[in-house]
Parts: sequence; structure tokens; C-alpha cells
Amino acid sequence: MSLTEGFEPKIIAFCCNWCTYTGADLAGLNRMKYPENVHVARVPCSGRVNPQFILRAFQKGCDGVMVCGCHPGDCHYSTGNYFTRRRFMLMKRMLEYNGIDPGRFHARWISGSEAAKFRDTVAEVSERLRKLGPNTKYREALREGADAGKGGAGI
Amino acid sequence: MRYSYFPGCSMESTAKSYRLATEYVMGRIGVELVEIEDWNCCGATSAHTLSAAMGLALPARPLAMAELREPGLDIVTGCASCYARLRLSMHKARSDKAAKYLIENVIAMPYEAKREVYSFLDVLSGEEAAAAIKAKVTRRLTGLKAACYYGCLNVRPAEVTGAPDRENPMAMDRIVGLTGAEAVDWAFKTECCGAAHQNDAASVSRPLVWRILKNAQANGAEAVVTACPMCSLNLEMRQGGYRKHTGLPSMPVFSVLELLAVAMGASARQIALEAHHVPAAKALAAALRRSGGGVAI
Amino acid sequence: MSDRQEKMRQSAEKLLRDGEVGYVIGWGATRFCDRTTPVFIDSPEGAASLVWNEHAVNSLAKYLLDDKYPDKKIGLFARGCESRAVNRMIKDNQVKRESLYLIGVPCDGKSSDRCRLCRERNPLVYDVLLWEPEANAAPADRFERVRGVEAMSPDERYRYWGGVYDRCIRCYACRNACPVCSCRECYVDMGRTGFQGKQHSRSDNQIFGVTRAFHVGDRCIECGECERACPMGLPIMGQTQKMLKEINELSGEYECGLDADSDSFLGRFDLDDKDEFM
Amino acid sequence: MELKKDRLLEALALLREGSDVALPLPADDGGEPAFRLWDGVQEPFLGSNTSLPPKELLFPRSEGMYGYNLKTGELSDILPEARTAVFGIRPCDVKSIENLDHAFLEKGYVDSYYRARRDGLTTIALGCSEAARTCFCDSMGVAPGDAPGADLMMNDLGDAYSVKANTEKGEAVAKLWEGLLSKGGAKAPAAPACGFSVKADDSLPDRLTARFDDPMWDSLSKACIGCGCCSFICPTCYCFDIGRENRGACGTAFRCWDSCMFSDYSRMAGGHNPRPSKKERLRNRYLHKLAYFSQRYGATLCVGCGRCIDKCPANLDITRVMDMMEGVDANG
Amino acid sequence: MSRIGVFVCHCGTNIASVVDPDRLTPAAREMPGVVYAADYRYMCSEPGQQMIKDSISEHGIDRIVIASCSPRMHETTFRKMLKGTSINPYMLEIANIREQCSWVHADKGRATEKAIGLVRMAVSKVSKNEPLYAQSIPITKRALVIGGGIAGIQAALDIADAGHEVVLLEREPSIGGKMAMLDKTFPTLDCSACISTPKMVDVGAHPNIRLMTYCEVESVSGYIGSFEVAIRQKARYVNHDICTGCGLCETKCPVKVDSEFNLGLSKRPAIYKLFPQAVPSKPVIDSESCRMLKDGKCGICAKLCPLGCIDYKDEARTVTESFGAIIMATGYQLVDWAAMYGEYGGGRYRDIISGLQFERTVNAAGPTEGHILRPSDGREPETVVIVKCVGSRDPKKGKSYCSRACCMYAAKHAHQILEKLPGSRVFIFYIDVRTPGKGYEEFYDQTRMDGAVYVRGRISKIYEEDGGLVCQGEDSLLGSQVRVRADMVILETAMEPSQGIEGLTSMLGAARDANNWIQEAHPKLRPVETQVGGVFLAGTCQGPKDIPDTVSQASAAAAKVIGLLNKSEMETSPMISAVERDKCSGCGACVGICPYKAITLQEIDDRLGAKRIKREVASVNSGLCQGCGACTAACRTGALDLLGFRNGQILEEVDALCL
Repeated sequence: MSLTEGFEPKIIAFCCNWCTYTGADLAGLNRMKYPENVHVARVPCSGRVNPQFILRAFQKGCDGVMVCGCHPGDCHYSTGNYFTRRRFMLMKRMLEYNGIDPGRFHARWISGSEAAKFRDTVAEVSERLRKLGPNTKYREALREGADAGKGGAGI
Repeated sequence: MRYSYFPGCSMESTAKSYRLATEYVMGRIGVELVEIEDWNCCGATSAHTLSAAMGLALPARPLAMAELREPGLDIVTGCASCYARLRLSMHKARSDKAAKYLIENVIAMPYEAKREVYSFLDVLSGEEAAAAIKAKVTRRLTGLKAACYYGCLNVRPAEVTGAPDRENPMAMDRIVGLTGAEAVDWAFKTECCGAAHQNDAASVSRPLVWRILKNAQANGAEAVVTACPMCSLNLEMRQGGYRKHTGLPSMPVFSVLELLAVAMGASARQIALEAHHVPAAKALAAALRRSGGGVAI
Repeated sequence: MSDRQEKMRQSAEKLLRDGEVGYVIGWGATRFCDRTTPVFIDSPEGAASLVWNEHAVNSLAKYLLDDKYPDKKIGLFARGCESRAVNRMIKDNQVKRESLYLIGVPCDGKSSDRCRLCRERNPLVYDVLLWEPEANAAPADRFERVRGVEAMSPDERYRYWGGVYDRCIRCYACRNACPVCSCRECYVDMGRTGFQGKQHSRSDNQIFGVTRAFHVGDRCIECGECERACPMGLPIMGQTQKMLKEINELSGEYECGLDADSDSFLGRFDLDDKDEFM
Repeated sequence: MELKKDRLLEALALLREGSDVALPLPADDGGEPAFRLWDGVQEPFLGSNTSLPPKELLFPRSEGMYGYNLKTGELSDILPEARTAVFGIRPCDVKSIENLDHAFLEKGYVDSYYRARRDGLTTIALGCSEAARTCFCDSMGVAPGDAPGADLMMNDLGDAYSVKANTEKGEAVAKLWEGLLSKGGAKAPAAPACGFSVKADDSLPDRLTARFDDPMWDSLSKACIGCGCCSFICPTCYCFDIGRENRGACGTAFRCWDSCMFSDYSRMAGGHNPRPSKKERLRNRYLHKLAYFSQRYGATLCVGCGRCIDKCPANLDITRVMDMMEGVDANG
Repeated sequence: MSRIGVFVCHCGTNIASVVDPDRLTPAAREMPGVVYAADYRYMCSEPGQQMIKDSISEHGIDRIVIASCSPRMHETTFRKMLKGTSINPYMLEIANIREQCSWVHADKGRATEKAIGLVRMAVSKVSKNEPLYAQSIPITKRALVIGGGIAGIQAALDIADAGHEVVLLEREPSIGGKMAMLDKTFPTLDCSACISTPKMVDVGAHPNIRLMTYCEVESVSGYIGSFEVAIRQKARYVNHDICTGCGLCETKCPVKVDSEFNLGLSKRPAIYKLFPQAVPSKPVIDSESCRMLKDGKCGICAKLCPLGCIDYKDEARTVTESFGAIIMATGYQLVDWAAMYGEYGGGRYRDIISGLQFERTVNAAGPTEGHILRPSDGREPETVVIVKCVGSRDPKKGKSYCSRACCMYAAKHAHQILEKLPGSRVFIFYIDVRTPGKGYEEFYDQTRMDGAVYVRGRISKIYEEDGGLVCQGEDSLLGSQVRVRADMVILETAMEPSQGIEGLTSMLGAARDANNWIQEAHPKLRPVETQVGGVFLAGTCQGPKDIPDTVSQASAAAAKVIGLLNKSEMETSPMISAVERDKCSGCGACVGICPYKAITLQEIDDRLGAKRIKREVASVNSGLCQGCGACTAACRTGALDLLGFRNGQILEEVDALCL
């Protein structure tokens, strides 16, 4: 059995309250169907998303991360997503430069009316991550509470 | 002042006097025209309607060759249609990577579009050339009321030609002013002459010429001055119909180069003024007489 | 060399004697002849201990952050790298130009690898210039190392950086040497927020490395102090240089600290920025 | 007894059958020489001492301490099970382990994690035949050619190493190597002179602490950039921080190296920091090395290995404070 | 340790048919910090809310998670519910297990797993929630209306009638705006002056309105409830306190310059009233043309004035006033068609005039006393061509938008010509005829009945020939070229925002759209507000409008302002950025990022060891901050954090998901 068979990726999507979160709600209202892999973390604006959140997500075990907000020009706070765009264009490049597969981080503009786009994006990202398999890069070495293993040599 | 020169097909045939006048004037004002070796047809109005690639590549080939042979020279042409086609290829090669790739693949040579494409109007209205013209004008065409006709392609499309005012251009008016003639203010400077459609769509295109001539005359012009062999041809050859249709007299049509040549002392024979369809010498002679030059042409 | 050293001593002595500055930051001798250490001269007599030779390697600008509210002006010997740092510190509202006396000392080249990217030996801002400007040497290819890493596959890149951060001892010398690291408290020293785990593990070290690059990359003046300070000799400028390379590609020619006014890349935006998140 | 140099790897391989073996190994792709677990093949790096000290063998950079479950209240120890023999450890570093022993095992508290690793550790020391210019161990009471605290002491004799067991553990190693050892009569060459020397006598701690409020700390610390480099490469710095990694109701407590040079080291819960600037931090570090530890355990914590002098980004030098104390008595 | 209560809603079967509450609720009970978990059919119902309230007191719960529909649906409901309990309304997180779980997933097992994940995220986040308290900001009960056109006039009157003080600011010497220049208004054809002048007079006489004409806004600071506006009173050179507006001075002024009000169709003196019915009805001196002010020679007006009102030494003054709300009513101007349309002669032909020039021409108080005459020779035109959409609906040369009012006033112009010049002919070239207003279509129909000839097509060229203007264009219904020889051409040109709008909006922090109109906060739901709290929109500064729409919007904006000013203080959302001063190094990275200019660097007193220092730290203005959090991502040290969405809270969510 290959590593990726039957594997369901864990994806966190940071979505702005005004566009993408609304779009995701609309997808629900329209009873659209998409994979269960995505968990949305609501933020007021995509400009609120600190690139360090993404590092943290990979460290803690997310297989993919999405940052979604209003289309440039449509920001509820007028200019927040222009900063998002700059930050994450750089962040994406830094992640890839450090060896993270390009398929693991996605930034997308999804408006409050683009429920179908939300659905399709989630489906597309899930499928891509299913093929990529679990993320091991940047992940902390797992110690599961009381089951943690024994330490060996200090070096 | 040295330029790579793209003569264009008309110069070799219908625009004989335009060609002779060009040689006469450019020689006198110190503009050296280096004819592009093995130049080819610019595609005129037909190539781009048949194939976008052909429309871009035909004019690009002589441009590429000019840049190859004379990398330091800008390119000049005396025909508005050639100017528009050449300039479009230059513009596309600069601004559109895909177009540049296409052009280079068709003509099988690099074309960097590093040099500008100019029309005679651009060249002659430059400061240096204008000063040279002033110095070389030996007899003034005083009182000759001329309507400067630019046609469409010397100015349009503005994003390709960079013309500052596409509705009311003034470059030719200023050049004409140097000869002592008077450029009248009129409304049809950049109307279409019908171009090649004079051959296949007479009912639509004849009135175009008539209206141009009529407005020129309505504004007091005695002659039309052009900067394009095709425009000249259309404006001249359709004057029979014009007289019949409007009852107005016909009027001579000169290229701006002819006007300059005469002002610089060229005789009618030297620039083959007799080749005109509408008798041309008379109006010029009248003007010369008025200036007191009294020199027969 | 000694002539210049003499000029520096005289200049410092005069400034201190005239009461123009409270102290002067320069270089002084150590136990070893091929090493210098930053010194803080606060008396005219002390100026005699100033040293100028090819081992005057350390960038002095960072020390300005230790004394952001001086009673008297601080005298600082400034080469190209110190002056670019000062520009950046002024822009970041960390120091005030009027509380500095910059003694311009065009750099004649130092025996340090940190200078390999140096593009400006002469101070860009100063109050006095002690000698004629030096000709700038051709710097090493600015992004050569970055391209080397870019050429690897994602897995190779991960192994490369993993190897680097396995060796990192998290001493934060890179941070503390960096003239644009100017937070009152670094995010790594605030474990409770949760941005940075404190374990000395590959994962936490990597996160520190990338975050550091992100925090300083768009203001980096490429002085190389971070790499020089790293006791483990890690090629960490490969991260900040990557940031600069991308910024250069996204927004055109970009270099920091050339003046004290320019906004950093992440501090502004352009409506026409490339959009790849459609 | 002596061990021919060409039998060294064989001897180490024998050791490796019963435990992990750590050796000073050269820098791989650009890093610094350090003690690492031996893969059975690599040649040890014996030209000089390592940039990183061997303290990681006993006091890892990060180690799990115990797991917990918040809902059930369950706790579980994570005690290390390590048997390691370290070869090539220098007298200064052997001395440093003696100091760590003081800190972790004495005065009424035994650190079980340290204890477990310490019990499993066999130290095979190698006397120095050459001193680096930053070495000053003989000023700090260490003999460059001898490490009485090591389990087994070896010295370079040219084409062989002398081998002398100091402890039972050492004798066990000698016994293991029996077939490889030969009787040797060659005497170890005289230990090399250190790069420089400083005056660090018994009165130094008192003379230093009397200078607690001296302005000299200002000038000493000015050039310090406040990084933790010196602490982390010091063989005797043993400070650590304890943290927790939560995973829902479960979690793990860990401890990791910390440095008294960092601002958050001494910051209290309410935000107050009794050592607010690098002056106080540097003073604390120097005094701990040269005074407080001696006052508590009777041994100087600095062993004169010179690593911090070599690596300090600002070229600070701990021995400068000792030089400044020359001629200063305890009463000021 | 926090004591968390989790409440799972079935939403009838909306949630429960997919997400299994019998698995979810026990799973929640196992989460750290959770002391109580329960599920119920409808949490938002009365009994549901009561159950939550009871559980809070019964189990000593100090924060809750509600797993239900989207927080965009019921977050406010549940916050209100918490107001009556022992816990702060912000100690609440909602796990969206309906819109983002049960409705979008079919597999019950996996959907329930996901719901558990979502609840775990919410539980983790809420464990870091802190009580937040809405701040009250005092409201200065005074409004500023910028722009004295009909929009500004209407808004000012409405607010003043409601009992609040209003300052009406106008940069011209008189209020009245564009409407005062119009002759008649469609579709009723009542006289524009007859309906606007009384309103202007009302403004001048209203006890609650202070008129500030010939004034400009210099700077704006502050925020909703307390704006500080610096207003520059331009030098009038006439003491309005004593001037009676007798008009003697105007009669003898030797200077004649183009009249702004008559759009160059007549002249005015250097000391002038904008128009006869100007309010205030007192003149100003135009310093650019006055001989006395230019050369120091003349002084006739000063000699003439019986009251000695003329003061050539008058200077501009700046006053700063406080306001609780601002209405933007800065209006529009017509595009400079001559610069855009060379094919219409580029301004060379005098008989091509703009629609507004025609308004002046046809107006009885205008330069021709209402006679429709050609400017060139003063003859009555026989044929008039009206060209619509000049600069509108022309993305290539002009504006892409429709200017909305032109269709109707073109019809009005045609009607007026046909009425005043019997036997004349009017051709109207149009793209479409848009008449979406009460009585508009009927008016258009009537105009056609009157004899106006509507030609569908654009005019491509206008040229002068034989003393007439030849209009050449296409009749796209006939599919052929047409040429009309006209005696006069009226261009119904596009509206564009008034000059100076950029400076004003950037002072206020209000956004402009792609065409430079002021951007409304929401095109449908908040059409009279800007995104800046306390700044409202009236009239054409927001986009082209006709008078009825302008007046409606003005009254709407006034209603918003009245609503605001009726309160003495206002609650602001507590979910805004906050600065930890200890950590802030004052680097200012946040300052430029804030779209609301809510962050400034503020000097504070601090100590460095024993030394007293002054240092700068970021300071968030709670009146301006809208809580977007963009600043927090720019803050490297984390000194800035967003209350309600703190870094630590979001990281908790991340961690919880990864379990």
C-alpha cells in the first residue's frame, strides 16, 4: 500500500469574514458538496493573517494551508488584501525555497458570491494534497503525551 | 541627419514626382536616405486582413534588415500607409512578447525594434530640418492657400503613431508655412481618402474624396498638400467625378515634398510636375508670381 | 593605514574634547592581533586606543540601539555598511539623525567574508569624511548562492535547510548582530504567544530561520553581520537574500538603506502588484 | 599500556558493540567540529578540541521530561536509557563534566535525567599535545595532559596512545581492549603550554563579588551583543528552561538549553526583569563562572577551554575581567 | 483553568441529520477545559437560550462554545443573550457546523469527525478569550456639510430642522451649485431657480445653519463623533458683516472677465456676486482680476461703497471647528469635452456648446435673456443637433459609465428649442434612451411628439462648412452614414467628480472608486455611508444622479447624521487593535498599513533604568480602528494584537485542528 492511499489531508483555511467566509456560508446555503478536509479559521481580513500562522500550521501537522480573502479592490477594509498579496507572494516563495511543496500553500481570492469557487478550490486543493501525501516537512517530532518515547543519547 | 529609408512601392510607380521631389529636397537639406537593401512591400491594406502574422512580418522584415545593416539609424518612409504598417510592427515587437516571437519566427531573423520608424513629416518638422529648410527656401509661395491633408495613417492609431493630436495635427501646416504658403484651417485633415476602396467600392468611397476637396475649398484652399502617395493619387484621380457631382472646380494636389522642392528652386521638369493628373504647375506659378520671384517653373 | 588610524584618533579626541559627543564607537585591540573588538571611547585620552586595520570587521551600527535616548550625541565611525544601517534605523524610527555624529571612514576592505556582497564602501551619510572615498570593489554575484539553492529539487532544498538548522544552536547571534532587528523584545523571547517553540529541534529552528528572514528580509542592508556572527558558520544569508531576490523580481531594483526615506517592500503596496492568487 | 594508533578504530568498534560511541567528528558540509555519535566508519577529528562542547551527551539541547494528560491527571516519566562511551574528550571538558556533576547531582538534589545519562557514560579522555591560542586551562586548575576525572586517560605518544584506567568503568574498557593493547614504556611528552595565562587564585571569587557595583561592568559589557553563543558553546553552562507542548488534553514537558544572556531568562511572570540590560546579564554570567559556583561548590565553573573567546561575535574575552582584578583585593 | 460550556445545536434536522450530536457532544466533553456539554434542537430559540443561561450558573461556566449555524447568523443573538448572564458577551465562540459542515458534506461519519474538529478549534480559541468591553465615544452634536449645491442644501436643512447645528461649507462665493445654473427641471419643467432659491434663502436664514461660503477644507483629523476640521476662509476683500449687498460696487468696476456662472457666455466685474440670487447676497473681489489687488491702481469700488466694506488688505483665515459627523456633497463637474473630442473641433467652433451652457442660454436671467441664439453671430438657429453621451459610455475616450441625467435633459433641451423656436428642427443623436424615473418616459414621448428627431448613433465628426456645422455620424438603425447640417450643436457631456475630490477624500481617509467618485461603504446596503465612520455621502459626489435622486440621497444622509447626533455617545466595537506599549519599539511599520489612519506614533514618558526618557509608541485610535488587523501582521514583535482575534487565539485554533 502506498503512503498516500486512503490518506485524507488536513487543511486549514484562513478566510476573511467578509468575502470568503461568506462565500463558504453561501456554499452551505446552496447545499454544495465538497470534501471534509478543510477547516475554516475565521479572520476579519486576509490582512490579519500573519505568515507565521502558516509555519505554525505546518509544524503542528497541517498538510495544506489556504489563505483566502476578498479580491483586490474589494476589501471590506479597502486595502488589507493588497498587503496580503505582497506578504504571501513572498511567503509562498520562501516556503518553496525552503523545500515545502508548492501544492501545500494556496492563497486565493474568493468573494462572498463565489460559493462555487470556494467549493472548487477546496476540492482542487484536497485532491492535490491527497496525491502529495502527508506533510512531514517542518513538522515537530511527535511526542504523544503519556505515550512519549524514551530519550536516548543526548546527541 | 541620416536615416534608413523605406521608399515603398508607390514611389517606384505612381508617385514619380513625389520621389523626384524627395530626392531634390532631402539632398538639399542634408538628409541622407540609406535605402534598405532588398526591402519588400509593407503589406499595405491587404496583408493584415488576410493573416495577422503576415501583416506583422512583412513590414518587420525590412525593419529588421535595416537594424542589422545600419544599427545606428532610425527608419523613415514617405508613405502614410507604409508608415502605419512599419510602425505597428515596431510597436508590437516592443510591447507584445508573443508578437515579437511570431515576427521573428516568420522572418527568420531577430527583430529588436530598437530604432524608431519616422514619417517624412516627423523628419521635416524636426528643428534641425526646419532650420535647413528655412535656409534653402529660395523663392516663396506667397499667398498659396493650401489645405494640409494628413490622411488617417500618419496619425492613427494614436497609441501606435504617438501623434499628439490626431484630429487636428499641425506638423505639415508648419512645414508648409516655411515655404511662404498659407495653410488654411479646415476640418478634413485626417479624414479617410478611401484608400484602396476607391477601386472596389466606388459608391462609398468617391464621396469621401469629394467631401475632403469640398471642405478644403469651402475653407478657401486653392490646393491640397499631402504626405502620402496613395492619398495624392486618390485626391487627384477622382476630380472628374467631383466636378460633375458638385459643380466645383478641380484643385491641384501636391505632396509636401513637391511644394518644398519648388520653393527651393526646382523646375517643373526636375520634379516631373507634368505627371500630375490635375494640372499642378499653374497654381504654383501664380504663387511664385505673387511673391515677386517671378521665376517661371 | 596608520595614517588613517591617526586621523580617526585625532577626530575622536577632538570631538570628545569639544564635548560634541558623549562617546565615540570605534574599534579597539584584543589579546589577538588579528581581532578587534568594538570600543566605546568616552574621554579624549581614550582615543589613543582606537584601531583601524583590516581586522576592524564588526559593524558598529547595531550598538546605537543600546542607547536610543542619549543625553549627548553619539560619535560613530561609519563606513558604507554602518551608514546604510543608520539610514534604515532612522526610517524605522529607532535613532534620530540629530543624535548622531557620523565620522565617515571610507572602507578599504576588511578581512571578512561578510564583505563579499559589499556594494558601497563609502558612507552614504556622515557629518565629516576623514579621507577620500574609496573605489567600490566589484561585489560577488548578489544572488548566486540563492540560485544555487533554487536549482535544487524541493526535497533537496528541504534537506539543505534542514541540515543547516540541525546545526543551529539558537544563540540568536544572527538576530543580535543584525542592525535592522530593532524590536524592543524579539518575538522568540515571548514564548507565551506561541509563534516560536523554544525546543532546540529542527522544526523550531527552521521556523525561527524563516521567520527571521521574513522579519528582516525586506529591510536587509546585506551587511553580512548575521553570517559573520553565527558561531556555527551557517549560510543564513541565503534566506534573507532570497527575500531580496524575490522583491527585486516583483517590484524592480530594490536595495535597502540607501536613504532614510524609502518604505520597505512589505510596508506599502501597489495596486498593480502582480496577482497570482486569482 | 598503549594502543597503537592504527588499532584505534578497531578499539572503538569493540566499544560500539556494547554501547553508543561518541567521538569528536569533523565538520560535515560546513558545520563545526563536534561530538557526534560514531557510525563505525568515520575517522575522529583529533587535531584540536571541538567547537561545541561534549555537554550534550549528558544535557541535551532539548529533552522530554514527562508526559501528562489533563483530563485524567496521568503523568509519565520519560527517563533516558543511554549507554554511551565518549572518546577523545579533553582534560578541560572532563573537568567541565565534574562541574556539571556538582550542579546536577549534589547539594541535596539529584536530577534524574542527568543521573541516568551520567551513569551510562564512560569518558575516555585524550590529553592535549598542542594548545590553541585561546586555551588557558592551566590557569583554571586543569592539566592539559591529564584528566584525573576521566574513566580512561589516553595520551598521544606519536604512533600510539598511552592508556591508563582511572576508574572501574575505565578498567572495563581496558579489559575490553585487552587484545589490542600492548605494553609500552614510552613516556607521554610534556603537556603543552597554554596560549596564555591569567591569574585566577582562590581569592578571585571574593574579589569579584566585592566589585558587584563597579562601573567596570558597564565597560566590559558595552561591546556584548547579548546573544547566547558563549552559553551554548560553554562546556559548563547548564541553564535550561522548561516548557510544555500541548496536544489537546495530552502533552509533554520538555526542557531545553537556555542562556542567562537572554532577556526572557530572568523575566518574571509579571513582566519585571531584575537583569534588564546586558550589563546585568553579562555580570551575572561572569560572576557565576568565576565566583558564585566556586562559592557554592568549591570549584571554578570556567575550565579555560577558550571556546567563548574564540567564538564571540564581538570578540569579548572573559579573561579580561580576571586581568582587571589583578592587584584588587576583596575589600575594594 | 477555564470552565468551558459547549452547546451543540441540532437546528432541527439541518445539522443533526448529518452531524451526529450523540457523538459530538460526548467528544466535546472530553476536550480540555470543557466542564459541561449539551445538545438541543434549537439553541437560538427561547428555551435553547434559557438552557444555556441556566447551565452557565449551574456549572460555573466562564466561557461558552456554541456549535450551530454560521456566526454571521447568530453571533449577535448569542452575544445579546450573554448580556444577561454572569459572563461577558465576548467569552463566546461559535463553531460553524451547519453552513460549513452539515450542509456541505454527505458522509455522516466524516462530517461528524469534522464537526468535532471545528468544535475543538472553537474550544481552544475560547480558552484564550478575554472579556471585552465596548467603548463609548462622545458625540459632538454638530454636522459639517461640504458642498452647497442642492444636495448640501437639502442635507443641511434636514439636519437643522431636526434641531442640530450645521455648518454648510461652499468653496464658491454663493451656495446654489449646479442646480442654480439650470433653467427648468425635467420632467415637470418647473423653473429651477423657483424651487431652489427658496431653499437657499431658508439656509441663509435658518438659526441652526451657519453658512461658510468661499471656504475650503484644509485638514481633517479625529473620527466619528469628534472630527476636527480646519477650514480656510478665502479672502473676500469685502466685509460681509456690514455689507448690505446693495450692488453699487459691481456697477462701476472697470474689469470684465468671463462669468463662471454663465460659463463664459457673458462677462462679470472683478467685484461680483456669483449670480443675482446669490446667498449670501454679498459680493467678493476676485483677486486675480482686480486691478487694485494686482497693480495697486483703481480702488473705485472702495470709493463707491457707502458703508466702507471694501478691505483690500483682507487675508485668508483658518478656523478649526469640531463636528460629530460630516456629509460630503461636493457634486460634479462636466468633463472638458474639447480636450477629449478633437473630432468635434476641439473647441474651435463657437456654436458647439455644452448642455449647461445651453441652460444658461435658455434661462431668462442668462446672457441672452432666454433667447436661444448662436454664440458666434447671435442668430437664432434653425437646426440644432443634440449629441448625447459625449464622454459618457465611451471607455476609449471618456468615461465608461452612464451619466444618468443627460437623456432627460437632452429631451428637455429639445423641448425647449422646439417650443421657443417654432419651425426649428432638433436632431438628437443617442446610444440608448434611458428614462427610468417617474414621468420620464412620458416626457421623452412628448418630446418626440413635439418633433424632436431621435437618431440612434454616435456623431463621429463635426466640422464647419459654409457657415454651418456639419454633423456626420451613423444612423445605426438605418445602417448608413448620415450628415446633418446644424446651426448649433449641444453636447450633453459626461459628469465627473469635482476638481479637488482627491485631496478631500484622502484627508478624510475615504476611498474613491475607479472613476474617482467617492466609494460608498456598500453599494446596496450602505449607499449613503463611506467606509469612514461618521462620513456620509449626498448627491453626485458618489456618482452621476439627477435632482430627485440627489435630494433623496441628501435626506437619507441627513437621516443617518440625525440618528448619530441624537445619541450623546456611541458604542464602538471592542474588537479592535491594541498596543502593548512595553513591547512596542515605535518602528511605525503599522502606521502606513492602517487604511483608516487609526495608528499614530505617540510620545510617552518611560524609564530606562534610572533615566527618564521620552519614547514613541504606536497608539490606536479606538474611534477610527475598524478591527481589520492588518497592522498585527505587520508587527514583528507582536506588540499590536487584535482583540477577539489575538495571535494566541488563532494559534490555538491551528494547534487544535492538528490534533
